[in-house]
Amino acid sequence: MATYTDDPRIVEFDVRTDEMLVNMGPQHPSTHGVLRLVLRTDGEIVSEVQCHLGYLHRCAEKIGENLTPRQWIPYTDRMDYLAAMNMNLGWSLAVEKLLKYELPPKAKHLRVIIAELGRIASHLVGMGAYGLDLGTFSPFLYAFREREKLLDLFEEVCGARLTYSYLTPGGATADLPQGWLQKVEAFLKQFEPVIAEYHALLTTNSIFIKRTCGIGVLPPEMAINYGCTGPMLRGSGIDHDLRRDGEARYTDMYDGYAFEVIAQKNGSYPRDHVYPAVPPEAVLGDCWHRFYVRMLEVVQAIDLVRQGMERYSTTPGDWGQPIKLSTKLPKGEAYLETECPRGQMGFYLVSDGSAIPWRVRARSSCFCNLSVASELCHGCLIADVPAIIGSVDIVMGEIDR
Amino acid sequence: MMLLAAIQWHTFFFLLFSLLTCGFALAVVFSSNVVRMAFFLTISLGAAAGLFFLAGAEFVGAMQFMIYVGGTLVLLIFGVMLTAHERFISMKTKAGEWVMAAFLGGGLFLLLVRATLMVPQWNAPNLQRDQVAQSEVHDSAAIGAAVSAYRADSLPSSSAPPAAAVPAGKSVYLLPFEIVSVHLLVVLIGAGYLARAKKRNPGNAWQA
Amino acid sequence: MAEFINSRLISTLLGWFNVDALPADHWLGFVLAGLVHTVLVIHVVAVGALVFIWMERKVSGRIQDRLGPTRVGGKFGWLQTLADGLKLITKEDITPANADALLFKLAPYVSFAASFAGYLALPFSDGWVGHQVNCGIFFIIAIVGMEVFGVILAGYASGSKWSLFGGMREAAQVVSYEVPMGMCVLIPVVICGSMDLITIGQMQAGFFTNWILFHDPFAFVVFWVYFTCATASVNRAPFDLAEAESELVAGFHTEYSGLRWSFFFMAEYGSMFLVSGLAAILFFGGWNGPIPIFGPEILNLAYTDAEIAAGTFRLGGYIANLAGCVNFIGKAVTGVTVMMWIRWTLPRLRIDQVMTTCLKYCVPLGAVCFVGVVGWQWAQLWSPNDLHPQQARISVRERGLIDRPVRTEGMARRAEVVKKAAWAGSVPVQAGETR
Amino acid sequence: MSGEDFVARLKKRFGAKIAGANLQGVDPWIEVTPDGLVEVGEYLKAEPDLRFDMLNCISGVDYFEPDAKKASKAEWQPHIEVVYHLSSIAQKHTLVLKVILPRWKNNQPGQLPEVPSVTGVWRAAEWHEREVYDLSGIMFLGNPDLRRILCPEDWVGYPLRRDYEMPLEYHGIRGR
Repeated sequence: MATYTDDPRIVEFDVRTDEMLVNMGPQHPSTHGVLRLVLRTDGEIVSEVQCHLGYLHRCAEKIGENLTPRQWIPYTDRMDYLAAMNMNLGWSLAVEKLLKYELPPKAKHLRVIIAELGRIASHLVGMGAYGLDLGTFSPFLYAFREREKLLDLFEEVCGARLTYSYLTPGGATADLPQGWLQKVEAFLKQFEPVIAEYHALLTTNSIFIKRTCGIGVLPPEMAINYGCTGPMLRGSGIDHDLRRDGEARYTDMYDGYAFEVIAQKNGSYPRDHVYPAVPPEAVLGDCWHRFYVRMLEVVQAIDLVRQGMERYSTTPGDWGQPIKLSTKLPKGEAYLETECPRGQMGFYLVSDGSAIPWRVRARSSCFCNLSVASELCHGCLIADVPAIIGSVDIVMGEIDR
Repeated sequence: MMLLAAIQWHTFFFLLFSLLTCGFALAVVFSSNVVRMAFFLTISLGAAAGLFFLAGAEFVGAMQFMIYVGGTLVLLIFGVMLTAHERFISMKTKAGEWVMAAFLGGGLFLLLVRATLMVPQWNAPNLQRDQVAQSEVHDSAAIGAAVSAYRADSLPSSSAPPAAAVPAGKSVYLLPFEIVSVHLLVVLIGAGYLARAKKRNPGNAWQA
Repeated sequence: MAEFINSRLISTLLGWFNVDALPADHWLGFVLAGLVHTVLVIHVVAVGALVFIWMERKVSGRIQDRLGPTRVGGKFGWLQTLADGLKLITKEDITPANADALLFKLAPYVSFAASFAGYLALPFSDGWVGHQVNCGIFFIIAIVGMEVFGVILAGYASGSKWSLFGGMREAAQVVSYEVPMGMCVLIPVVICGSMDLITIGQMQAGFFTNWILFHDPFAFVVFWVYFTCATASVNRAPFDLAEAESELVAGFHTEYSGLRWSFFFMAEYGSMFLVSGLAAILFFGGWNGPIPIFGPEILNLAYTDAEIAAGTFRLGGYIANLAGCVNFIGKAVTGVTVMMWIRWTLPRLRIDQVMTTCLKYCVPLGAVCFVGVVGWQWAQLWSPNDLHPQQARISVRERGLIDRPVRTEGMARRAEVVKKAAWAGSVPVQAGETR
Repeated sequence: MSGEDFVARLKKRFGAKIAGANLQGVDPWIEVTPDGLVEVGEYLKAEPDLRFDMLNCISGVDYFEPDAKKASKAEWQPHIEVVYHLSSIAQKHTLVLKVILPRWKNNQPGQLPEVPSVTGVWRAAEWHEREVYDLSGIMFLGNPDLRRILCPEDWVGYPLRRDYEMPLEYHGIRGR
């Protein structure tokens, strides 16, 4: 049991034990896949965390140099396999940016519906897995009950439940089936009261608050400096969301949609819905706020899907046929970032004029979010390490590509 | 089946528990692995508690279990665990030390045996079997009396009026016993505190 | 029990072959009685563990909005535990390479023995107890404290850093939670004036208002403190640091497999039932049902004191005790279900939060409630227990204490106070008369 | 302010360190010489109206054509580029910096080209530089611990280089 004196430089340890190098992972149940953490601990206090990556590296970028952009779509699914739709969207937008391809308006609304449903599904897994990290099993099953319904909806659209390859450069592989929108509306209607259950189960649960408030506090300037994006950034109070502040090609998908960026602006979160209050122990930028931002984003995504559905059903025109398999890419390069559930996922595309790109690069959001984990875990207890890594909500497929 | 009746169960269990106590006490001495020593000590003291139960003193037996084995030995195992790293685990004792230990141990043992044989009642020939009470119900009244300034082993008869029941000058062992245990507690906590190390916390790389 | 077997059971049996009856204290009766007692107690633990494993799956299923086992053997998948048991027995018991073989093999048995020995003094009904230890509670708390040794040894002997962490955390937690648990257990002892579980149970006979839980507000609060400490000392629910999967994989029993692992499991469920059984006796009146159906007012079947002293057997009394036993097991099982319910809803606490709850919340609360109860009794304040007392409080207390001629001035003074006190019940107690 | 006068402003301030710019493409970029990189970075981060406080991505792009026939047609000489994508949270705009390097240091194969590390300016660079070093074989001077991040520590060769040959076997696993 370490006691903290007022001078942070001196940390007193109860019993002098020599430092121990403890290995957590790569097959550790709480590290969200194959991440190996080497903790330098003194008794229970962790003094340093080293991440060892690369266990899930599949050379997606090297393969990208031999495939045409549409053939590379399945590789983007396997990066962040919990939000595959958003990955496809990112890659399609980057290719369209290089081609300067003009997208029919109906396709934009279709993409908004699909991307926001993908965000809900991804945040559900993030919330459930975070409950697992803190030791409670039930929220995980409640989360997956709802996610299953979402996956059924995706299965109707594109036949797959996890790696969809549905959104392609030029639009999507197929239009939304008949009656699908009514099913989405039915799902959303029964999903909204369930969110109150999740808040009761975790967000306002006193033990959850004790385990997450004030743990892994990420100051705003450190977040920006380490390149953290998405809920990590907004959890530290920075008002930045690519759906509003991103590149023109990405933001005009969302123009006309009423939504507020979920971040604590001058002390309070947006009040467009009834949200549980922020507990007094919560410090801006700690694990609780990151979790809270994700939960509010789910509610925001529901609104966006509803607005998208109205616009989709009222705009005439073609839903966006995919581009030809071997369209020639103009010489040049393009880089575009989109707001994925875990952060900003960027795709960099260099082409030399042929149908096969010269170089393909994927900027992973969790890659930078995880790099700050060692700073956050400094001086915390061993039990806090999964709590912090869980709040970062990493997916190893995206980090190792 | 008749053999069953012939066994004096009471002596059988007495022998069992005493063998356990002494056997594991010796095991503690002869074992080289620190953690095994600690565990054998637990079994030995547990068997000693069994002896108390056998003698019908359930309260003292439970007390022995609770205080000795449950408290002190857990503390001892904590100490062993926190320090039992590669270098300390197995301690080889040199031959010279064995001789010294045997000599000292033997001397003390002989002194002890001599002292026990001098007690008149114990070597009286007619120690009948049934004098040793089976396990008829005792109660904690004696303990209560001892706490309120009475000698536990010789309570005054009921006829004496309560006021006179507190004889002057009778010494009561319980109070010094309490003081010693509190003293032991203070010493242990002090040792724990002294073992703390002041360690400079290397400021995290970001601010430095 | 033994005399009963000798004089009634075997004699009637031999009577059929017109062989003369056995003397009451024949050794055969004692051996059989001993056998019956041990078998009963073993079965309570073993069958209890089997039922609880199945119940845990069902309860967790219901809480997580799913069904739990349904197909294994019959309607509600009740054979699921048998399947688990067979699987565990047939699994290979592996000993890791750098493990300390002797201690590694011994640890599960130490843990199970400690948790099983506690049942010796746990009364299932009035008089139905393995061995009526005069300081029953103290004995159980002392013995259950041994369980921590099994865990420490398992943690150390498994040779891996992670299990050492698990072992150390568990030891720290259980040892520190014994202090508040001891304090909370003291309250019923102070109220009933005796550590003998049977006496405590008998004190709470009659309507449920006689339960110690309703004795006074402090006793009520102490029950909840006791239940938290009990959950912590058995390593369940929010306090299950030792096998915190997310950090230490499976804590101290990571390296165990097969039968050895199931012994740890049985030890956990065994002590869970034991601790909830204690809670039932100490606060919920043990074998006394809310309404005394078999008591003198209604069916008047229960044994009277005179019959108990004489040790005569009566079928009505036996049925009353049987109902008492069902009552006790019902209450203990409700306690276990609440523990399971808490486990599947709350996240886990961190090691230092567990310690803070113990040292900064449970211990002071226990101490305050102790002073409160003693003050409540000393000041003779009204207590719900006096609504319709089954019998005078003093009469059941420490039989030995009342009959013993010894009158220390402290006890004498209290006897006078009792005589005058209103709550002594309608029937004045004459010295020496046994109620 | 448009691309040209932004480049002119940088040239005025850093002179030869700004080695050129390409403003026609979808993503205009500015080329910086290796030695001026850190200085330009600090300037871009410090300037109140620029405020490029977030380094999004560092990528290593290898321009090399193994077979001679295509090599003659390619209109660039073999070289390797390190591309820095920056963005500003406050000002909501983005920028691309490029550093052009020879494929091998003074053209001896096996000597990795060197670039000063920008970890001092943006901490996000630390892991990105380790990845570019690991996959494209570029030495970043000053990176706190330049180790391979995705490939195993003892991997030979730099996979994303165009002339990379998959090893025959690695720890007994057949490569080709």
